[in-house]
Amino acid sequence: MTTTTAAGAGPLVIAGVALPSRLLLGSGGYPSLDHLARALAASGTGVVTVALRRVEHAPGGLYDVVARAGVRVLPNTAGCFTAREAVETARLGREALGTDWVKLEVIGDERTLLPDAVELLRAAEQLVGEGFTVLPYTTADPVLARRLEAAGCAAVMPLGAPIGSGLGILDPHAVAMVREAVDVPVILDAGIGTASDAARAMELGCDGVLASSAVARAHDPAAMAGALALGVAAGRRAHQAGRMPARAAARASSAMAGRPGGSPA
Amino acid sequence: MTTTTAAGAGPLVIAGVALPSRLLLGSGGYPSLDHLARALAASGTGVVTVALRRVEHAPGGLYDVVARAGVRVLPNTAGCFTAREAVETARLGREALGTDWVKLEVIGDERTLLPDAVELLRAAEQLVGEGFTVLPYTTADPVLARRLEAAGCAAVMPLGAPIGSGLGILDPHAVAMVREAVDVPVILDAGIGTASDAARAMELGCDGVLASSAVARAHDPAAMAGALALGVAAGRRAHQAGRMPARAAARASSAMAGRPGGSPA
Amino acid sequence: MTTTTAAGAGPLVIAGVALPSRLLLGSGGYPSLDHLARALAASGTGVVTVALRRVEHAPGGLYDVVARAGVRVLPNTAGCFTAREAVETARLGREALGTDWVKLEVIGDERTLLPDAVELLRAAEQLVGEGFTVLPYTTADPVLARRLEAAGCAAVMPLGAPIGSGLGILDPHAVAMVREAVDVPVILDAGIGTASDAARAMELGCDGVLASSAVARAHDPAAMAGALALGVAAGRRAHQAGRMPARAAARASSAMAGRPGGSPA
Amino acid sequence: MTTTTAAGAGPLVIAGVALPSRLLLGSGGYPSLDHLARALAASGTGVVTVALRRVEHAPGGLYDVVARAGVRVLPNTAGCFTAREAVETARLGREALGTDWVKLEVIGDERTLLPDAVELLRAAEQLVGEGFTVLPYTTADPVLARRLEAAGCAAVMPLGAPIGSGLGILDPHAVAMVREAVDVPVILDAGIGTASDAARAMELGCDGVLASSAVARAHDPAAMAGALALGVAAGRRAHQAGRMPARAAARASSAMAGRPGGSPA
Amino acid sequence: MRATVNGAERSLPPGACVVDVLRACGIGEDERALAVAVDGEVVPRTAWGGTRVPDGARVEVVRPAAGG
Amino acid sequence: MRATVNGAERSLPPGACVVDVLRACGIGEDERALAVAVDGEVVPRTAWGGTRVPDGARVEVVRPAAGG
Amino acid sequence: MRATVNGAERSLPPGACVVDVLRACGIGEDERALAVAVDGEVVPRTAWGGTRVPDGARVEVVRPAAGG
Amino acid sequence: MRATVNGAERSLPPGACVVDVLRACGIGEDERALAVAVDGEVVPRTAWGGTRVPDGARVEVVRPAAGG
Repeated sequence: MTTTTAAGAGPLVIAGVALPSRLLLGSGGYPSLDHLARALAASGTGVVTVALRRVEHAPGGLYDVVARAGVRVLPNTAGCFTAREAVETARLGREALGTDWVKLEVIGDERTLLPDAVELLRAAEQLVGEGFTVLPYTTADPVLARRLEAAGCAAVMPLGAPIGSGLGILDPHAVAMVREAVDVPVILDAGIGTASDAARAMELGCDGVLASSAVARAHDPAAMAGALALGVAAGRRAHQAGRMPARAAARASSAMAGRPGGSPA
Repeated sequence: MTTTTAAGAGPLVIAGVALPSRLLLGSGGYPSLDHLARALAASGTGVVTVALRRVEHAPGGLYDVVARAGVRVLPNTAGCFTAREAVETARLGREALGTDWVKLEVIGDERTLLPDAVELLRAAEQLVGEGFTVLPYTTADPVLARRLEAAGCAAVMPLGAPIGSGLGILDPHAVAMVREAVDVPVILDAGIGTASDAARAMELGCDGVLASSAVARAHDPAAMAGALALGVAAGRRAHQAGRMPARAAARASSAMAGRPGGSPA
Repeated sequence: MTTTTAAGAGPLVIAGVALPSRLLLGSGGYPSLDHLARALAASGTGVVTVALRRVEHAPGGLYDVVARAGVRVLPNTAGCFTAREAVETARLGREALGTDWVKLEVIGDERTLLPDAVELLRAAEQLVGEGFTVLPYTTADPVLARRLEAAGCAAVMPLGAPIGSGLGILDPHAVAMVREAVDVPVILDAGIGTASDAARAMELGCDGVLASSAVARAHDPAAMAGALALGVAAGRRAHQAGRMPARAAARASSAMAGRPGGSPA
Repeated sequence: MTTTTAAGAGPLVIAGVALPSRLLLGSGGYPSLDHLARALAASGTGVVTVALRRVEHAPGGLYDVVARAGVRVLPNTAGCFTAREAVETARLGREALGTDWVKLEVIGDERTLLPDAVELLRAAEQLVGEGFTVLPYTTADPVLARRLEAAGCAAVMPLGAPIGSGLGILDPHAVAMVREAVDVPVILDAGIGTASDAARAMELGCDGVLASSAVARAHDPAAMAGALALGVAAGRRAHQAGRMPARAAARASSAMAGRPGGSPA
Repeated sequence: MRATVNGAERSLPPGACVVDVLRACGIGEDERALAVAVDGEVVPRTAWGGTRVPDGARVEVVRPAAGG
Repeated sequence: MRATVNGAERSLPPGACVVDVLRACGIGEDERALAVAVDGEVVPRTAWGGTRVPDGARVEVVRPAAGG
Repeated sequence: MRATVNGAERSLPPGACVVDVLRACGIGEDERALAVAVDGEVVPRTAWGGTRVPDGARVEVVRPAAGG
Repeated sequence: MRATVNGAERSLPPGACVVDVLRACGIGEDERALAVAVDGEVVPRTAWGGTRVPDGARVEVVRPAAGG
């Protein structure tokens, strides 16, 4: 396989930190911690998200698995409905894990798990003010993305489809608009179901992809982790290569002129 | 008919020949032969298609480029409208290139460049009878694919979208039905525009992908060749990994239970 | 509501017969004959398809319902796998129903129920030669459509999606190419699931729509029959009205200039 | 909050006012006022939106056309970027047109014309407090829609695609989630390009559709207005009829049993 | 004499015509929208009375059924 | 005295009311569907005759325009 | 004295510090990746030994869990 | 004598073989990846020297060209 070293071929950098891969993984939903460990290894990822839960609900081994994998832990605020809850959870994550990075989730309801724009922005402003490196999970809304960037977020993480749905990128146009709206890295979060979804996200100009259920709930999570890593690389390189323009009409790739049996040239 | 060895793991085998890659390339439409040479190298492909044209219309250097690349040459019958024309062109290709493999194209009109089912099947029967290894470019029609297989074709090459359109796979359902209909390898041909299209083809169960304009007309053909190779690998591995089921409703990947500040367990 | 009387606003004419509606219905799959009768009335259709079956399998009341509805009966050759079977069934239909119209179906397998191009064309040629008015159910393949037209078919009936799937029009591009390929009427057959599908078919330039399962298996068949009739009318009129061009970028429908509070003009 | 009377049967009711049609029109972008007048008549609509502009930018005849059409005028706040601007514009609209209804638009930037969630909500709260009947143009975000409803909005108007794009409904899943999230009427606004888009919006459960560029920029605006009215009616009826379930596999609508020439029953 | 009527074997009186087959099946010859084929050839209604069914013939008697 | 009317500066007679501004702009006060705001506050039509425009005021005079 | 620890009421000895709460819950204070908040304020690990838990306090003891 | 070579008429010496046609076209007979058909039948390279081109024949001389 070839090595590209051209401009734009560098690593994903968030808040000044260069990451070893443009694929980020979640840690939830795996059949076992062993599956998680193997998926982390197969993916080559440098970042894994975790939730914060009361100790009775958080079996001890997860941290060891993640620590052994040598990846950066990214605590999330999953399950928070208000800015206040999210801020408190972020602070707990910082204390527990010794990182000021936080994947900020503030959801509007338990059914759709979609972000609440108002509370999200409020929480982002608060956490940036407290020195956090904030990566907000957001709707694929360029205007909100620009507000989050203006609030000091280190990246934005628009959703492709509802969390855990595996529906892919329901509105590619919106994701492309988010990409155009901000200068910080754009990480596609939620919705990825398979490798072509990850490739598509990168082709839309995203700087990275976070996958969770797509890996954890695949028949073979480690194999899917590898597949997504390839998909991210494929989409990234295709984006850089500059795709051919699509056109409605056919266009021959073999010339018609000079066919044997045809008329003279 | 081919025999697949280990459960989906091995290389693509056509007519008993194991190929080094599941990506096949065309040779048409490149800005220069040098671009072609670099794309072949970057792709890792083992097969490149060529047309047969009268010498006045066929500048000499192409064969040298392809020969130096060390890849198998697959002559096509592009531009043929009848079984008779296609058979004559196939014979010329066999003589010129010393191979009995042929990518069989019999098109119905110059505007859509879509296959003519009736003439295609007729040509396939004739060429199989003459000892050719026939890889027919066909509509994504499972019934026609089964007829082509029954006629002795070594693979079938359903189209994803019109030649040179770059529209991707317009009817994934049809391609999946073709895959279920036959035992011979299925190579997605025509329509691929970018890496995610190639990944998608493989996720639908295709055994390989032939790309032509997607590479030749990319801004950076060699980079796109590499991107497609990654996309094919990504889709292949994802297919084998067994993707998560898609679902309309969201499903949390972090448990709701045990959130700090919540009610007791 | 307005009345259009402009060119192109006339009725659907097949083989010289003007039909009262561009919506055609099937008769299969209804909860009861009474549901069928009410759906026929609600649809305003002028054509209903029937199969031919051995008397033990064909409860007597169907013909009465159809005859009372005052619509033209269009016998089909559903379930035939070969040209020979289809021709025999067509002849039985002509004798039983006193019409030389036939909806010609020759399928390739029982699983996909997709047409077999080769046998279909053979049967069409034979039946045209025997004086039938042939309406073939075909893949959305412009080359095959042109062959069927050349064989003397009175219309072509490309499929939108597999029979009974309700998936809509999986490859609109292919249907549009069929429309451009022939001069005879194009009736979208199979795949229609709801009213917007019917409208879309007409917007692609189709001259009519045949719906079967969409009506019969709706919760309220008569209401859905009415909905499809409206959808066909809507799509037809939209096609004639000439839709706005789609564009990727937004474009204000209220002028920005002259806003209160803005700068001077 | 509105009360829907009989199960889905009656007219669209907003803030207690029953409207004669579920199609609402814009007044911008027409080739002439005469085209607008004819489109209003052809559509059967009961509501037309207008902008408020300085008199030098607002040729006098528009109001007369709208008044003669006998439709309710719905002033918008198009072009406003902040809650303050939108509130001032809404007040001017109330004074000029003697209505406390307002289509509330607060956009985030001039390029995408997408709503700014934060300012939109702020403006909605303010205007509801001042006694306005507020119909906010919003992203297809169920969480924001629920907040707008909680703020007292009389309806929500999610966008299908960017204003003036004619791209249809880019994320039908999101629109369906909006419909499930609120009790007030949902009017699909922006993105409609043709009749099938309007039908689709209604099939997703929307209570109405607002079309502007789709009519104004059609080749024949009046014909397209009629087409959209039919499309809205078609989609509405299909939604009420309860569509057949879609399924991947084919399913015969003519029984296989009892075919002539087959085996005994 | 025997014939296969709609896939099932039946014994018929020697010299039976199409109309006899119908009666043997309990089908009135006046019933509308019927069609009959003997050995793959359609026998028009007007010929039902006069067309002998050969021994061993394959007879199909059909009518319209629900279909798409 | 001066005011900014629809973004453009104008000189007005001292003590000018809203209705004077309209006249100065060539707009009949009976024209339908007009609205006026002075310094961001809407002045109802009934008050046009009696509302003085302060020196340096920002006046907006609007009416319906084509919009979506 | 009482406190609500992870949502459940517990009785604690008077003057209990955070570290005592952990012990009462059977959690070793050396365990990695723990965090504690008392009445919504995080108590850093270094202060576990010296921070009294007020009567009626709400204490949260969390650690990383599987999440997306 | 005359032949149509790649669609263009040419005059050839009487008794010309395939190899003579190639030379007349300025094509070296050693060039790789060539194929020749005379009146629709491929003439193998080994027979180029010994195969006469009939008067009025249609000759095709092809090689690989860029194609998809």
